[in-house]
Amino acid sequence: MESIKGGVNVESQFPKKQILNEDGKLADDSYKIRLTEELVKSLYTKMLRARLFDRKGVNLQRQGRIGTYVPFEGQEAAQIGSAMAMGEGDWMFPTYRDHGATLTFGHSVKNVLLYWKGRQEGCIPPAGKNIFPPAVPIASQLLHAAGTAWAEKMKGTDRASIVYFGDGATSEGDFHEGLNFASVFNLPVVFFNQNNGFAISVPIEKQMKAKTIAQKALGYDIEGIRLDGNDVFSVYFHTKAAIDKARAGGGPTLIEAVTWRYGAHTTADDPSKYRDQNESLIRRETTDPLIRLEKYMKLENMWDTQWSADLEKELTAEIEAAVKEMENERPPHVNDMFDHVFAENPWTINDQKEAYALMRGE
Amino acid sequence: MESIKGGVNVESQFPKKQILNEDGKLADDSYKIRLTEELVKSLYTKMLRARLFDRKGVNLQRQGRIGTYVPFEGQEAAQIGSAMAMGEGDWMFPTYRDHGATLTFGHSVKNVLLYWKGRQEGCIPPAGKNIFPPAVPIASQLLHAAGTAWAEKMKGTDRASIVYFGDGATSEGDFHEGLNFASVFNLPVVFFNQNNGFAISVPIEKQMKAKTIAQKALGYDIEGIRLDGNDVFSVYFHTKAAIDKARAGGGPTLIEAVTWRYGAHTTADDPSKYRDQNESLIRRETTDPLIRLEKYMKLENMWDTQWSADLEKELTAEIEAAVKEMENERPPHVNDMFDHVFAENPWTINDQKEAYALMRGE
Amino acid sequence: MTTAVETKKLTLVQAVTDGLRTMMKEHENVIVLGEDVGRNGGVFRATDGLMDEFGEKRIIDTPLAESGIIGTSIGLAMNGFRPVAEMQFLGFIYPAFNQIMTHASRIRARTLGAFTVPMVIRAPFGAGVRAPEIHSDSVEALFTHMPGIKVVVPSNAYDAKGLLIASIEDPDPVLFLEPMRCYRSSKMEVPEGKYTVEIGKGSVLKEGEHVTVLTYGAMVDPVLKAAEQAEKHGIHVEAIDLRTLYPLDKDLIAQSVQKTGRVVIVHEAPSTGGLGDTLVSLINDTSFLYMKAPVERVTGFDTPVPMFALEDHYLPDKARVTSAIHKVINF
Amino acid sequence: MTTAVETKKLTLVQAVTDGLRTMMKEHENVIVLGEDVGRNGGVFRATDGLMDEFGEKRIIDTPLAESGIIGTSIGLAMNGFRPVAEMQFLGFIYPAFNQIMTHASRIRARTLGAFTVPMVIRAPFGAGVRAPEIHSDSVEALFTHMPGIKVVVPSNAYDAKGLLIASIEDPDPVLFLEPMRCYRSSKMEVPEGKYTVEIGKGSVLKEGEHVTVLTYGAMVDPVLKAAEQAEKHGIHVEAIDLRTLYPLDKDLIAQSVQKTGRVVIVHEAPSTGGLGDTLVSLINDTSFLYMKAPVERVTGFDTPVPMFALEDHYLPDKARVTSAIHKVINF
Ligand SMILES: Cc1ncc(C[n+]2csc(CCOP(=O)(O)OP(=O)(O)O)c2C)c(N)n1
Ligand SMILES: Cc1ncc(C[n+]2csc(CCOP(=O)(O)OP(=O)(O)O)c2C)c(N)n1
Ligand SMILES: [Mg+2]
Ligand SMILES: [Mg+2]
Repeated sequence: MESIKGGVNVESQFPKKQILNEDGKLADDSYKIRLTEELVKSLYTKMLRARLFDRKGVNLQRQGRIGTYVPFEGQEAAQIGSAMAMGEGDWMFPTYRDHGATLTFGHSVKNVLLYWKGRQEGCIPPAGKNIFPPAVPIASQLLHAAGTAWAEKMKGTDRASIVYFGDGATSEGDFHEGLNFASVFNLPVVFFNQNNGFAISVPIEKQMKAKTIAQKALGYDIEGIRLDGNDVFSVYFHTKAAIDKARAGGGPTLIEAVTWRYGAHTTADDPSKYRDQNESLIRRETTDPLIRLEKYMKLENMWDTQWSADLEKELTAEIEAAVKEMENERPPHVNDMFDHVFAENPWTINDQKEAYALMRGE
Repeated sequence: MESIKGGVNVESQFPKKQILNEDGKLADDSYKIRLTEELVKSLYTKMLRARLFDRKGVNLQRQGRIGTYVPFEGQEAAQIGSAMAMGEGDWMFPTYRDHGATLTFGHSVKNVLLYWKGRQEGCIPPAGKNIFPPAVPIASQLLHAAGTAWAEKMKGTDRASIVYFGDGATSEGDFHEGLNFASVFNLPVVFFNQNNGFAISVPIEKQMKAKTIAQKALGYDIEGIRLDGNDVFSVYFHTKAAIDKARAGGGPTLIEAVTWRYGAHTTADDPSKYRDQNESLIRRETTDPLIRLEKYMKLENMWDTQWSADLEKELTAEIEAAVKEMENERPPHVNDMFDHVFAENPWTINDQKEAYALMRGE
Repeated sequence: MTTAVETKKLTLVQAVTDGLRTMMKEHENVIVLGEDVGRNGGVFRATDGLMDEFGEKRIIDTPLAESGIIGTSIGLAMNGFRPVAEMQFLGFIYPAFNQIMTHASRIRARTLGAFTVPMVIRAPFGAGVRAPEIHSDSVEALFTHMPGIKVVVPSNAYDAKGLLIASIEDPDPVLFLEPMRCYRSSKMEVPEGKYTVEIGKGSVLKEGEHVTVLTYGAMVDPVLKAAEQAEKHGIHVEAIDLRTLYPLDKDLIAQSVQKTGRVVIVHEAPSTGGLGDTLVSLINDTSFLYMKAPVERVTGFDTPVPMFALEDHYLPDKARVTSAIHKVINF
Repeated sequence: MTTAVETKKLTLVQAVTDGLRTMMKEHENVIVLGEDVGRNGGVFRATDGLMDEFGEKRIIDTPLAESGIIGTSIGLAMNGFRPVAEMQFLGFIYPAFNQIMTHASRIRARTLGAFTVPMVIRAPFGAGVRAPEIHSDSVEALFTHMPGIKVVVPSNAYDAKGLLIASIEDPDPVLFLEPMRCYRSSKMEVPEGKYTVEIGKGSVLKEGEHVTVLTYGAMVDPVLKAAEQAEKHGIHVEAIDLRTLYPLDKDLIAQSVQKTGRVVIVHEAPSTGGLGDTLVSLINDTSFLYMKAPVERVTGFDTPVPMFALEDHYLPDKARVTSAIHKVINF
């Protein structure tokens, strides 16, 4: 009864779309022609880069070289596939867990690291990159994405927004308002949900009774798509289609990418309190997005052990260099705190700034 | 394209259910046996009472005897049909427009009038009646209804909540959170939407792109029902079914009662700014819920001109008596403002109260 | 040399409309959005006629969702527009609180200026018009405590237009509060076209050397009445309309307070935590040695605004202000 | 006669758990709800073990929706339960602002007592633990300005348990703020079983006659350090932990202030509109003639709490408090 309302089985309308299956074989041959070696290698490269970055992040936290870090291992296909589908000038609104996406879209490795070092610079994207800082209040960013998309629409460009959010985020009022505004004003925005099964400790069954997130699109008369979020091809092509539709004036899309985080919610979290981490280990064997793509590449003769080894070396070097940059960054100045609240400091802030300088003997 | 997503025409799953058609004939004969003369007359009586009350409210406002008033003429079937479906001990959460419902459920005419006279007493239901004061912040009351229903569930009673809200209210985050909490915790609550086509001046087409409100239930995997809100039989029997289901542990239902307000949003509103009020006049001929029921009663030989005239007289007298009571109510005491913020006044409020009394020479 | 400036007689709410029209004509990127602001022209007619003049793309009726209005406005503001978002009443701004508190007000600081949010939030506010519950809240102090947003409150038509234009031109978010009670209480000559009243500057409504009365918005009226009354008792009140609540006009306030040594503060928001507390604190910081009497605050009470049968009791009036003036004078 | 009371050594967060457990054992209608409060025991372990002890029906993991949590808690409270709702961090209370402001705090007043909302909202708060953005907000003043809700802030384990129990027993809504920095900073002997610390009463942490320092929560620590330091210079500080922010302990504050004539107020929330302003105002009202120097406020700045690389600058510390003590002494 739960799943059949008004005589219709809702979730059956939202099958988990796959292009690349667990064995590394194409579930849908029609995409074959678009799967150029260049594209495939590029997807793999970005995923590997994200994974190496992520592992580095966890290590840096363990070593006390940055603060709490939020790992995303397991979600690389979802993040990289979707980010690769975006174009220059588009807008990206990530959460705290979406560095895979932002790095792929052109964020600087150094700045992303600085974010986790508690540095405000971590909120600043490279010039020309419309990447918003990670949204901390859950689901609030959906509205910003709708807003920037609305602006592009009014300017008459063909730019779009993508916004990331988790399964837990769908419970917030802002999720609903974001989808409704985008629907009513037919805005060029892709709502990209990473359903990783948990909001910290809360499993999705406690978050909602609906069996899919995609079906929530029905309430807004917008398109909803559910897909295998560990299948980078499925993510890439479906996001691209949604973005293309948005650019063409076809309005918003809700994409549910079903995935899993292998690690903890954050480095401050102990997942053994609420789930069996062995399950993650086992899942990994069949679902790891990098392994799956590697299988495909091997089957398609796109894999080259030397290439892979070189790639890992190169990416590691890039990340290490960024870590150095992060650690060599000039220390923050206290005035960074005072001088950017407004375009010009009001007397309140100026008085406080001066008094504080005085007290410190400056 | 708008209405067919994923190959499914969503709104066709939510036909506007009718039992009594515009001509006063049964659209669905299976209800015939339950339509006792007693029930039919009682529905008519409560609707007429509500209409007379409402017209009185508008007049009192015009005469300056109460403040701004919110009329509901046209929505009597929706309000009375649903309120009649509720049982002793159930909870009711109305908006500012739902006096038809609250009066039917046992609110005092005098107190409802006091509400519009700016009296706090208007927020107090008769002893034993679980009627919450009108919710002013749109959609906020959905959560209260879920909360009281949750409490009944935890206590193990079979009591339920009903909550009223408009088409505009569906855009607020609290609408979404209310439905989701009720769904997740399987709460005995009926979400009763009166879709009267407008949120003040904003037509529903600007409020949402979805063609029905009922379909929003799909996002929460709960039952959604769309019905002719001017058909009091449809409202009564479907609400009753939803309430019975709730009592039996079947969880929440979203009911969309499609209706129309014939008058202004409030007595401070000028509908001619945003819609053609002639349309309301024309609509009325075919949709007025009282006329429709009268037709049925005539066809079924339940109508008696004398009965009808006596009824109107009796109800008018009841309302006039309540108006007198309202106008004879002792004037409010300023201490009503001070003495109920907390169970016991903190010194702040006591100091303020004393200083104010002193200033007034008391 | 004098420049002839055309003026017209406008109510405060008409001056708001005029300010919006002026800026919309001048800047394509100024847009207005909110509930019922379009065809209906707003529940107070503040946007009356603008949809006809500027079209549905720039005067936008939104769904009924305040977080949605502010959240999308933030996106619009970050991407080249100057949204003027209307909250139908200040008492309905609460669903948008998260968007204002964690985003609108912080984006510049968070990104060290890389992203900015030049937007205006307009909201009618205050009691005294027999409005239903919640419609009468005065919660300006929630926002003066919020880093990163300015708070402006005109009390008359001239200031309303000039401050609104200044707010729209401001590079940062501004909460623009419109006292409902003043919407149509009087008319005033308002210049045609563009002019600004500087944000952060109060105005001396009446000079006097015995006692300073600090107020804003709808309370200007009872304050001026009380000042007139005091005059009859030989008490010369200096009445100041603060006009901007954040940042306060510290110098103007300090000068006046140091001149008089006696202060009454009048606002209708609840007492504890209201702007009065902040003003007492500012006086403590700037003028301690000048004070001849404790500051008196005449404010709303620590209660919700009651329904309208009692709201006149809730609201500070001439009698309460007068009583406070005498109290500080006789200390 | 002495009664032997069993005690155990607990951190503040353990005392919170102990308080919850005590009340849940005693009253069937006390329930706990929030994000991750169940199996996970809360992100700070404040509800650790309670689900095992009391079951899923009384320790409830909710969907991720603060308005939903508070809104349903209101319904639960009106209908016989005593919900203790957890906001994961105070910085995430904003989505629930509307429910608290227009309902939880007003239902008694609106209905002249016909409906009441006996509920507790618990929230960790404050900076200094290197938490991510928004997690460190101190916005107690938003709630002390809100009619109809009490605000309580323990600074140690004993008070935490006693105040929490008093809050749960209170017939009205109480915002119970838990300073994260104090969660595990020390252990203290805490009595077993039920006891209360009265809401509305501050406590004198250290007596002294030269200067009164008013503070609460995590700022107690730097204040006591500064007091110790001042002692070396022969300055005797009277340090007061306010414990309840609404209603303030007026008499205790006035007595101390009138004794010393010199006051420093310390809180980490932004300066303008912070509790400091309200305290200055209270001192103005009660103790004008006793004051020998302007009150000094040592507070967070009028800026958002910066990310953690700079948060130590944002937070008042021993040096800033000491400097303020000297300033009021040397005035
Ligand atoms: C408004 C708000 N409430 C609570 C939190 C605390 N919090 C941080 S992450 C999180 C869970 C989010 O789950 P989900 O949306 O599934 O994203 P995921 O972390 O799994 O990527 C919570 C509750 C927050 N950041 N914002
Ligand atoms: C949070 C909030 N925002 C705005 C308002 C102002 N307002 C009062 S009624 C209304 C329209 C409501 O429309 P709908 O939900 O369709 O109910 P109806 O009035 O048609 O019965 C608005 C915007 C409000 N009361 N609360
Ligand atoms: Mg998740
Ligand atoms: Mg409506």
